[in-house]
Amino acid sequence: MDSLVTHSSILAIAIPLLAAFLTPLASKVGDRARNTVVIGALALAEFLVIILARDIYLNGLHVYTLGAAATDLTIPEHYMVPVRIILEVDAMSVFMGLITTTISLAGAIYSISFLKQETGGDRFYTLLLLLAVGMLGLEFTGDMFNFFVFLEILSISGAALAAFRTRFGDATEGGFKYIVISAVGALVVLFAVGILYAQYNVLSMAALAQAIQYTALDKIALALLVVALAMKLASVPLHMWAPDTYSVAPAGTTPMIYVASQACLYGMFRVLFSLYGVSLDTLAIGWIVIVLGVLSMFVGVTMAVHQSDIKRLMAYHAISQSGYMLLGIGVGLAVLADPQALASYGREAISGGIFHIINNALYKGLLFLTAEALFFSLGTRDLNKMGGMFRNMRYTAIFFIVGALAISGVPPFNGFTSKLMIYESVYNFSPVLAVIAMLVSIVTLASFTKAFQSAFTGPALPQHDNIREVPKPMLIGMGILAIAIVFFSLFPSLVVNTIVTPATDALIDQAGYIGAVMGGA
Amino acid sequence: MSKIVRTMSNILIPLVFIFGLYIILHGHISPGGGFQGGAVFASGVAMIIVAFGSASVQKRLKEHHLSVLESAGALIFIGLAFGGLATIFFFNFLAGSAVFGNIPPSGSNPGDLWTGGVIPLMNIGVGLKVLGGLSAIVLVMALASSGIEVEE
Amino acid sequence: MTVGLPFNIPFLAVAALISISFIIILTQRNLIKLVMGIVIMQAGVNLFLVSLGYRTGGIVPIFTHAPEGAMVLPVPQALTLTSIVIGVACTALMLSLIVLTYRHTGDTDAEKSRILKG
Amino acid sequence: MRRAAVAISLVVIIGLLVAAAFLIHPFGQPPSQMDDYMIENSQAETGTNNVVAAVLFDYRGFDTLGEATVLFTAVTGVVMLFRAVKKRES
Repeated sequence: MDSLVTHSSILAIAIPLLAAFLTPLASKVGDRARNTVVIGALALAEFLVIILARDIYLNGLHVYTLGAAATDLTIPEHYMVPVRIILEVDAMSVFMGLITTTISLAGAIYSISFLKQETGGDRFYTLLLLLAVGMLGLEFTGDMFNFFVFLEILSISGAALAAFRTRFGDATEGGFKYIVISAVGALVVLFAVGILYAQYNVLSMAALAQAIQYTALDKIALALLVVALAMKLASVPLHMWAPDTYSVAPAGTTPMIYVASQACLYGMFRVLFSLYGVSLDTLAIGWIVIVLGVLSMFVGVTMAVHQSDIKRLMAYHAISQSGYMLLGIGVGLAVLADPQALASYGREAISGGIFHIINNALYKGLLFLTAEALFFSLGTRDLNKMGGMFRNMRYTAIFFIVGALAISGVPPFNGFTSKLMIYESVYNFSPVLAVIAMLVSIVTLASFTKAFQSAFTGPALPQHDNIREVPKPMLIGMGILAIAIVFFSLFPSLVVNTIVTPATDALIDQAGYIGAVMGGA
Repeated sequence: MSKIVRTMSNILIPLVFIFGLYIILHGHISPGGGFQGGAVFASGVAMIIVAFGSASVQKRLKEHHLSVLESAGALIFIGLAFGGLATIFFFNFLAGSAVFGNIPPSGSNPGDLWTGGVIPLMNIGVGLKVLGGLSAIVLVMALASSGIEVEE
Repeated sequence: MTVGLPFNIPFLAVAALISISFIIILTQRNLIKLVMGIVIMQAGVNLFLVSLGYRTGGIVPIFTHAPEGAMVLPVPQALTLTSIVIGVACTALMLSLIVLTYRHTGDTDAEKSRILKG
Repeated sequence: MRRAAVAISLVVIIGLLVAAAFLIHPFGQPPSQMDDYMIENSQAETGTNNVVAAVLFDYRGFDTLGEATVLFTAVTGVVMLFRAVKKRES
């Protein structure tokens, strides 16, 4: 069993990859064989990430050197620089890994019924598995060039999935925008990695973090990395592609493409906290991240209010919600330098932002799935053409209520607890920001009640009376996320202590991150 | 395409394929490897498509043949990576063993094919994958731009 | 601040290539020209990665019949190979998406799908 | 407004690139502690003459696996996009 734990970090990436290579052959046997291979691989990946998480919470950071004689032989015997690729999994990466595997499993189960009417189902599932592999690889790797390779994998598989329904004009357009933005972003990341490699001749993040002296070139590399990842993250000045791509992505893939942009958010924080950490002047960079967050919150919600297409409405809300995370963790970054402020509210802000990542992934994923269920049965995404679906699609309506209440931060739900943590800590930092955050949350509540009223209650349109509930796999997919949301809402303190605080400490503790590879700590 | 182009490509195609396979197999002792050799081979397939037209090529060379070839190459590659899992993922378990295991004398040497452990086998796996994949891309895009439906 | 004007010509070429590609991406409307811009950027970044590894008077890092001399750095060459293959994959997907949009809209003008200011 | 934003961002990008071109190490003298280790030990550890193949498949083999996955994704994506699409029954 413990040998499985030592190899769990690489197996969580390699087993879905093996399943992805097997899917074309398995689909020759039959659809049922293919579905079992896909769901089995994702369930196994979820199991591996869970035992990896338990091991990390017990005895700290997990280092895995690929190709060496032993897992912790990060640096060759009497040498001072790591040569091989090292997977460095700390509490923050495994936290993101939990989100990725849960959402991928829910999305895969959700997509089973969707594929009965579409051709090309086995290629759809291969790409879905590769999207999950891309996200997991990006979160677990401790090597800058490997980060670029997995960023590229999730971009290409996400773009191909977004353009799956080729008979709709806007699907190919949404996919094209996503691939153009991702290609340019990935090339800028590669250029920044080249600059860092040119200076320090090492590619492992920990070795780079130890060697970085924040010279003029490092500032340029930091600027390029932050801009490229902000572009992938759909934070405001570069968010134009997000509504088009999220609204066209088929079945269970919309939440996965959204979690892919959250993985890029993790990538940005890994660069800011672990690669540069205290060497950069944290106040200025912290304020830049805060401004990005506030802009995303504000513009996201104002654009969302008058949307008529239900998935575009949710896409703009997704942008505004990721603004919350940028705000929370930006405040933490701004006060990273002085320990007194960090202890009083900085740590609280970061754990609020991190807790908001998982909450948002769960209820935003659920809302996207309910919107797709409405599209599946009604054939339209336009809110004006819906109405009175409460009687016909009872379960979808209940899931929509759970998601809508959670996103607008209504007290018992998990959205409220993480937003509360962000409000409290941001208030100490600067009250204006907290007030803006609360305003945005109220507008979110308003726009979701409007959406619920026009979709579910209200007069039943005549042509919709024969609509029946969505098939069972879609309900199971939505059910997984709904149960997770309810669990998170009932035991917030338990969740925060077991998952979120270790992730916050791991993100802040740069010395531990470097020591695990360079043998210092 | 015209008769001259067809006869010339008939003569050239075996040479291009052999050269592509040569680059794949000698990847660990001379410049080249899986990707470069696969690309050379795929350029041969592209030459066939240009010379004989994508419609006639699709009658003989179906797309799912190429996807099986590609999956097989990928499975060889990740299988070899899994092979070293006894010690660690991607461990070169054949270096120094019986198969492909000779260790070349350090410094400049004439280069012996029977060296490199897992690397030549991985080269072959990646070569098959790139060969199948790039030919599939060229074939499908040629069919798509000429408006012929791709047979599933 | 080692500023070597005559020695850094390759890096200036890289700066020129990437600036040209950004100009194309931000101003061009036609989708195919946009993809050409991205291909130029790929070429620029690949040139940058390769020229990082050059050692003056270095020889090919292969020991078969290797002449005397210090060897050029091998890692940037491996990174460039990976980057080239990724560039091919990206370009293939972008071009096939353009073929599909062309089937729907009948032209490749990006008037309707404004990429950056949508 | 859009032209101004494009112009400003272009000037900033070109400025960053030219500054990087000047600040980087002179063309022929890169720092090379990681690469020297690979040049000296690749024959002994991996048994190959071609150091680039050793780097590609043994020292940084995971990159090559990731990159083979990228090519596999692109091929699956392209073939999926051009599949024959049959109409939905419902």
